[in-house]
Amino acid sequence: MNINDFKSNDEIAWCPGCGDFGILNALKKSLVKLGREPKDILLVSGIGQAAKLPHYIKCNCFNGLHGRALPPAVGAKIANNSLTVIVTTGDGDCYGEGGNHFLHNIRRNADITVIVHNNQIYGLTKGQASPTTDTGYVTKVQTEGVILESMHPLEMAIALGCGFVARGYCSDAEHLSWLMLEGINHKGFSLIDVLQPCVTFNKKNTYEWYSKRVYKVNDDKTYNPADKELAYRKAAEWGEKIPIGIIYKVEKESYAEKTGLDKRNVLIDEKIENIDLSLALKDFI
Amino acid sequence: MNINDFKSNDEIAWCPGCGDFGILNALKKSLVKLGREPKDILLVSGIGQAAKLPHYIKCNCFNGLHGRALPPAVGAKIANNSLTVIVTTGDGDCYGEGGNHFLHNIRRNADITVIVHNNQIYGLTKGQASPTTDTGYVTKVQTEGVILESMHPLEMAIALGCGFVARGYCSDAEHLSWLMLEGINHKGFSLIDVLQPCVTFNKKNTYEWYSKRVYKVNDDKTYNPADKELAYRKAAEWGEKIPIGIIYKVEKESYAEKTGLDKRNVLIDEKIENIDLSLALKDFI
Amino acid sequence: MFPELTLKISGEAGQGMQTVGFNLCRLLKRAGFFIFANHDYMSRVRGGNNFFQLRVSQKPLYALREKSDIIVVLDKQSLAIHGGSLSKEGLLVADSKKFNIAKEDSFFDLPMNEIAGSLGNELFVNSVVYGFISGVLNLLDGDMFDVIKEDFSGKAEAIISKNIMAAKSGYEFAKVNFKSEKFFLAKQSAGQTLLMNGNEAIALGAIRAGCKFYSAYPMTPSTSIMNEVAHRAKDFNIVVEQAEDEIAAINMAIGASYAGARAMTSTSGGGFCLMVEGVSLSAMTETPVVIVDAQRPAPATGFPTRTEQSDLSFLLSAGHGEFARAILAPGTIEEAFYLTVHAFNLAEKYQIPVLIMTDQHLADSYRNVATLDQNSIKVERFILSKEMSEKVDNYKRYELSDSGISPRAIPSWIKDVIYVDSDEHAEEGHITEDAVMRTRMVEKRLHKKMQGLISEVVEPKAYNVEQAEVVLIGFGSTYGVLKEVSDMSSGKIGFIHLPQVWPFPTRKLINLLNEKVKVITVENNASGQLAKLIHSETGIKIEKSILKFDGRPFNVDYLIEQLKTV
Amino acid sequence: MFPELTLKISGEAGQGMQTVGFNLCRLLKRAGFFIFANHDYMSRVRGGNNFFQLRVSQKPLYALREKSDIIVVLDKQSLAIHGGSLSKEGLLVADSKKFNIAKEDSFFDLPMNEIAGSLGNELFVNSVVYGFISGVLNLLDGDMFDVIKEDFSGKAEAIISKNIMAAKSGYEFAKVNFKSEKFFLAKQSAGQTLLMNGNEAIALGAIRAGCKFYSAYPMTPSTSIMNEVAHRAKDFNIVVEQAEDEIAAINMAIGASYAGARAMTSTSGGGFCLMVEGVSLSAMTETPVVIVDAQRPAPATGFPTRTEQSDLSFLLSAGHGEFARAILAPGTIEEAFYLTVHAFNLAEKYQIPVLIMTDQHLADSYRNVATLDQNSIKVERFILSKEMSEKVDNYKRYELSDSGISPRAIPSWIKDVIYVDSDEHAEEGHITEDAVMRTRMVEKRLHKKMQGLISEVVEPKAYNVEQAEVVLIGFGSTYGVLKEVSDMSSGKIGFIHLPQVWPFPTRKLINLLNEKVKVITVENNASGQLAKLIHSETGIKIEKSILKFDGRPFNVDYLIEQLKTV
Ligand SMILES: Cc1ncc(C[n+]2csc(CCOP(=O)(O)OP(=O)(O)O)c2C)c(N)n1
Ligand SMILES: Cc1ncc(C[n+]2csc(CCOP(=O)(O)OP(=O)(O)O)c2C)c(N)n1
Ligand code: SF4
Ligand code: SF4
Ligand SMILES: [Mg+2]
Ligand SMILES: [Mg+2]
Repeated sequence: MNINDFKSNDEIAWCPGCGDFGILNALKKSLVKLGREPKDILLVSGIGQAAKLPHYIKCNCFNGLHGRALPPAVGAKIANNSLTVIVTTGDGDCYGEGGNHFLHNIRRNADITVIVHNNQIYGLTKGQASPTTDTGYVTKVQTEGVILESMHPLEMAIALGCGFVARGYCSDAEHLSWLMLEGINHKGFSLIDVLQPCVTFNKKNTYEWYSKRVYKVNDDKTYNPADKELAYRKAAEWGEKIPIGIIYKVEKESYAEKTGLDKRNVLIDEKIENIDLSLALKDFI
Repeated sequence: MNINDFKSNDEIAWCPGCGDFGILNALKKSLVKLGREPKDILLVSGIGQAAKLPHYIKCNCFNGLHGRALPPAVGAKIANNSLTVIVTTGDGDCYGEGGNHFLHNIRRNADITVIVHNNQIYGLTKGQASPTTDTGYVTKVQTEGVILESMHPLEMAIALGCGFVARGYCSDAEHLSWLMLEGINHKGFSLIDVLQPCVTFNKKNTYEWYSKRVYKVNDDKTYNPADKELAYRKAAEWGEKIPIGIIYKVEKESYAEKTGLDKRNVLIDEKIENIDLSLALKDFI
Repeated sequence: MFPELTLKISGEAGQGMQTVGFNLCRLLKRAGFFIFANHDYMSRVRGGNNFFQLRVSQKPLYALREKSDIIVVLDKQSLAIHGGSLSKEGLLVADSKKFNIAKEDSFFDLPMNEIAGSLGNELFVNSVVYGFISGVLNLLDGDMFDVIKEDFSGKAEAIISKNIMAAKSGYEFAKVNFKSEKFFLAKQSAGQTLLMNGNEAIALGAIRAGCKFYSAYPMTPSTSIMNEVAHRAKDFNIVVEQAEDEIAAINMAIGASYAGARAMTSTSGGGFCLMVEGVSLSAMTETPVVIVDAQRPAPATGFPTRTEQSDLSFLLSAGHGEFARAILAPGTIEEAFYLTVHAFNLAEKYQIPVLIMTDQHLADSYRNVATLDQNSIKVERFILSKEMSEKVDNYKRYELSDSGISPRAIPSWIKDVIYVDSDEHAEEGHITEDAVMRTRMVEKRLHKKMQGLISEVVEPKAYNVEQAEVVLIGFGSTYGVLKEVSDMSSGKIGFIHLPQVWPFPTRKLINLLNEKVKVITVENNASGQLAKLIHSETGIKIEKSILKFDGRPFNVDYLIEQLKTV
Repeated sequence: MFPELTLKISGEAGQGMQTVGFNLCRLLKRAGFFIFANHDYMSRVRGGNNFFQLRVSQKPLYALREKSDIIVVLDKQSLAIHGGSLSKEGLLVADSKKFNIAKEDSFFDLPMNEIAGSLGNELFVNSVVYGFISGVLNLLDGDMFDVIKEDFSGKAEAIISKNIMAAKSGYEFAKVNFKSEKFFLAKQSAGQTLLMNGNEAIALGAIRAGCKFYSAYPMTPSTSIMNEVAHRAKDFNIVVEQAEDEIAAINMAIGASYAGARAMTSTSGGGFCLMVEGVSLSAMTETPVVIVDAQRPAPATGFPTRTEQSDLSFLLSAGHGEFARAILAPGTIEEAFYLTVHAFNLAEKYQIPVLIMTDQHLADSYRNVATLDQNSIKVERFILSKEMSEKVDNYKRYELSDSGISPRAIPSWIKDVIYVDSDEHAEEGHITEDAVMRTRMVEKRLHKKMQGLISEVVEPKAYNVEQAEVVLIGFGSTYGVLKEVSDMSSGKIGFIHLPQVWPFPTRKLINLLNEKVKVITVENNASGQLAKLIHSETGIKIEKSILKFDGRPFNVDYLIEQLKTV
């Protein structure tokens, strides 16, 4: 596989300079390294700028409803356990409208990788607060500045028992593509929250703002991502310093393992034309 | 106020022995202590056994849709900031169908108290797994036993920045009614997750099961509920020992304080018959 | 000897009326009778008043009656609630001592609690009642005890034998104290039949149709479909996943379907509300999905455990925007089975959402059916098979075509990738903003697919319409009462049942109703939704509708009574 | 001198066409002209092709035209896309150097980027274009600069003065290089008018009606209603809360309404799908709520930024079960305002959900309107006032009454408590399972309330229907084209606009259409939903519908063209 194998013909509709480009490139890189063919990979998204990504890469693409990226991703993964399923979603898509699916799919632990383009804003709908918008930020709806406490997706994911909790930064493609590959290779629900400047609507959390703050947590070799308490502490860091990298990682049985899907015939390979109910009907006699 | 002031005429439809009775009694006790009149108190619920509670007490009652207890509670509180608003909901109602509202209303931090009757099962619909059902528990739908990781509402609430995170046990009415009163008096979103045996459908988490395990965390006077790391650790305890009490408590500005609602005319008291738009219309000239 | 009998067992929720009733159903079925049974229950787990109704006959049955010939009350308030519904010659059975009720001539005193207590536990009361009724009906034979054994299979030996003793005691009490033979049932042979309710039939239909992924959120009265599929999931390599909410349920199903699995979800009206955006997604992405709406009285939470047919208008246009859909409305257990298979075929063929509209009455009512003929139905696939997939090149998911249907490939089977999109898209599946392409795509999803769907609509079933003075029309679960009332009318009343309400069988219905003067819709709703639909689709104005919206199903006698006023 | 002009500014998203266009609108309005303007944009923030269309005239305008008299292109592809839509004598303006396009006779070369660059920044290009057009139209006066100053108010002095210089340069370039006077506009005086779009009018209506709680989730094209209310929230003591999803939005609004505040939410079709269960809750609990569905092309995500009227059938029966609702469909800015106030009155009077159905075209199009008369509308309250509350005793929220309306008390104002319930309930608001009570409650919520609603339905607006040869019918935003086409027809074409589609104005419409031969619905959808509704409610079969479902609004010329084929 090389990068051209993942080239899509669709015209990119993002603003020049948007952080989404960095995410797109990193993802392509990681897919090259993954080595699977485009036809065996499925990208699923909801609606938003982030959610347009699957069109810009040559892989299978299910671009569903706003907030509903995770359910079809998990449905597809269950139907065909041999697919590599990756979700590209936004902070609004995943943590806002889609919050309930985020919550429960972490518990479900299907083997999917969820990349959240976290630009701390609703980009596509022109700049309302998202769940991760910093407190105080003024928008046309939040005219006095955001008053809700901004959400802490990483802490939440840890609290929910997510086995792979990471944060990336779109401008560090090398690091991000490494994270993505780690996430894809992790068995179970992998969350990668990616810091992504929205150059048009987020005038606070800019490239400069992030670049000044991010540091790689895994550079510190003593950092043990399996230590939950440590992970909680790291995940809560947000201010002068913002950690990126694998914040928390533990092995857990995936949905496929728990249901035995990994050992059974892939569901879509079952022949269904002549299923025989005779035995079942006996129960009704 | 005395307990009879809160007596409702409605016939109770719970199973004899249900843990919900304990919660009902504890709530009445705490309301007596609170000292407000029934007319100034609003109980809001969704649908489920838990959600029937508001009918069994004399207070205002908004018994809404399954999973949707929190939004109308917050809407009502905003409309009339002088109401004491209490939500009585189930583990399915609040953490399952209603998960997204749970998540974002913690962030919103309106001054409401949320009592979750956590029987670790869907009672009213006859015994399917709820988000908090213990792994392995067999039901008619989860025929091989629950495989999803059970949800940790207290850790989640802490992760989301909830200012009052508590767990009660329906059989300890004294302790529970104390918790409720503390919750009501806490400014902001107060979560009280209540262990509640469902004698009909939860054959595992019985009175005996809980009674053996619960201990009062606040009995240990060195326990500091403002310490987040400690709180995380306590919240995660679930097994031989289960802590009840105030697990986490910090003061935060409530929604009313942040919006200035507490200082403005109560919304429903505004006269609306003759609102003058003249000034606003000038902007369009 | 009665040509038929209706039996009612009433008590508080949790007293086990359903167990007694269901055991009697199985006993009667094995004895060769036809039965129709229904459990009337409240939205609570204990207390209140629930009752099991069981009608038994030598001929096939399709509906309930108003009055009961035998009523057994397990608590005191049941006497007040149900006493009035006893038929003229009927038998009312109660335990006067337990409930401290003065023995009256009008009821037969069965000290069921005392008998059960003497066996060590009042819980055996159910088996006492079961035995007693068996005695009154004269049903003693090996089956009587087999049924109990099966019911308690897996339980401790002691429990089983105690229950058998209880049944025996009940039986003997009847033989000794109730001397009349008037309820004796003659041995019959209906042949081997299946005892089943509507939800079980739907579940079996789904399994037969090759449903491999089933996601749903519990909601009465749909939940037992999920239970039944879950119960058999392992045997048929199906995954049943309880979703976190109905939105997830339908979106998971759509995802699984996109990946190539036949997928289904089920719910009731309130949950269906939450699926509506997903219905629209299925249509836009052209991903098949089968959805069951097991209706219950609404709006909002309504009557969770009761019946209604008030979602018809809603389903006809649920979802924003315009697209083709099919709506099936089975009227019997058999239809529930066959139409569910058909639903999967249609959904896959047209790549659309197909709705199965049922209701609590059909969902929960038991009947014995001759059999479900597995061979008369065909499971047809409308995807590019794995073999065909190898030859596919330059695949475009939404290729324009005359039929509106684009060949559907399965991800990973073809070498190309497959883009699907909820935005308006061009043929290859990418977002477009083009006006011309938009118009074509709307025509594809709406007009063209509708044409195909219309050409294979399941036609109305008409009985005795030509000669009849009055023609009744219904859809879904009213089939039973319509049929029985028509059968009893000596040719005066005919009826038409619509197993499919969308696309509407316009031509056929116009032909059928041609020049008929008295046409009456019979509907479990308050606004005559079917009458409205007939009017809007055929231009025929229905002058009269018999509507019932108290949460209870029609019964034969009620309908006859209503017809008298016409 | 042209009696009217259409102007188009086209470029990529983010190039500021809307700013130029909107500034020109304001300038023209102040100069006393009537305008109609519309921004056609893609669902992206940068790139693609967006354009601003502005029609100006000495008479009030209500719709768009097909061709433009002046087209300014800000990028290269706009030339290819829009060149063809230039009117015969039209002027096409482009920057040949910047885009390296050979100068052709057919277009006028404006080195806008060079001029802007010479002022230090190509960003000033917008002001150059603004100035240039002002020159071509001969609009120089103090207002020309005032408009810029206001637009940039709050920005640095330097930026303002540079932009003014840019405008001046553009203006002068026109004066020097474009000698023709053919686009000169004569001074006019339309009097003082308000420049407003449909969403702003709805927001103002809501504020005027006393809306105190507004919760919504952003969704194009509804979001700007929320923006406008939020912008003024402080002044009017309103709380605007962005909900976590649409389900929360409607349920919060219902909660606020229960507590006594007038409450509203807004969304587009996809979000409305998620509100449907809440609509049913509002009906069941009898809690007023006002909901705006700003329609866009569907299904699913569809065309987020375009227009359609395809949710009509959906809204008519959205929600499980049966209940009364009202659906309003404003056709103009003025109607959007007045009907929004009316919606709040109706919702509160009948304690029901009231839907305002608008669409992207009405939502985003600007017109100048004479004024919004605050005094011609009455805000009426239908609750027990605080004073009346003192006397209330033994309060029953759902007291049965002839009108179906029970007096509505506000929690904490009366001394009793108030129970409301989404389950079926008896008069005092507690859950019931009673069949008789159920029937009464359905009649209350459905039949009785409908009777009242029918008695005060907003009647169809009919223009020139008696004499006309052809009568056009529409609802919502088609008002504009219907009116203009009718006005231009010298009496041959009449039209009927329906500001309220439910309850349907059956009697009035039957009277109006009585014996009319040629009746045509004009609809922005693919299935003729209005024609269907008319048929089902009046029995009148509409033979012809002119349908447009490419995501674009009708314009005057297109409709005339379509009518020729009839
Ligand atoms: C049901 C529904 N509600 C709302 C919308 C409108 N909408 C589209 S994208 C979006 C927010 C996107 O924010 P985010 O997920 O953060 O993505 P971004 O554009 O910032 O990358 C919203 C509210 C929709 N399409 N569907
Ligand atoms: C939209 C919708 N989905 C599903 C249901 C069915 N339903 C009613 S209560 C309930 C679960 C209740 O569980 P929980 O909240 O734990 O309450 P409990 O009965 O255990 O106290 C469900 C699934 C419903 N009423 N509405
Ligand atoms: S609006 Fe923001 S997130 Fe969207 S494409 Fe532009 S820069 Fe990126
Ligand atoms: S089913 Fe369980 S939760 Fe419900 S009332 Fe009975 S014991 Fe309580
Ligand atoms: Mg975002
Ligand atoms: Mg529960």
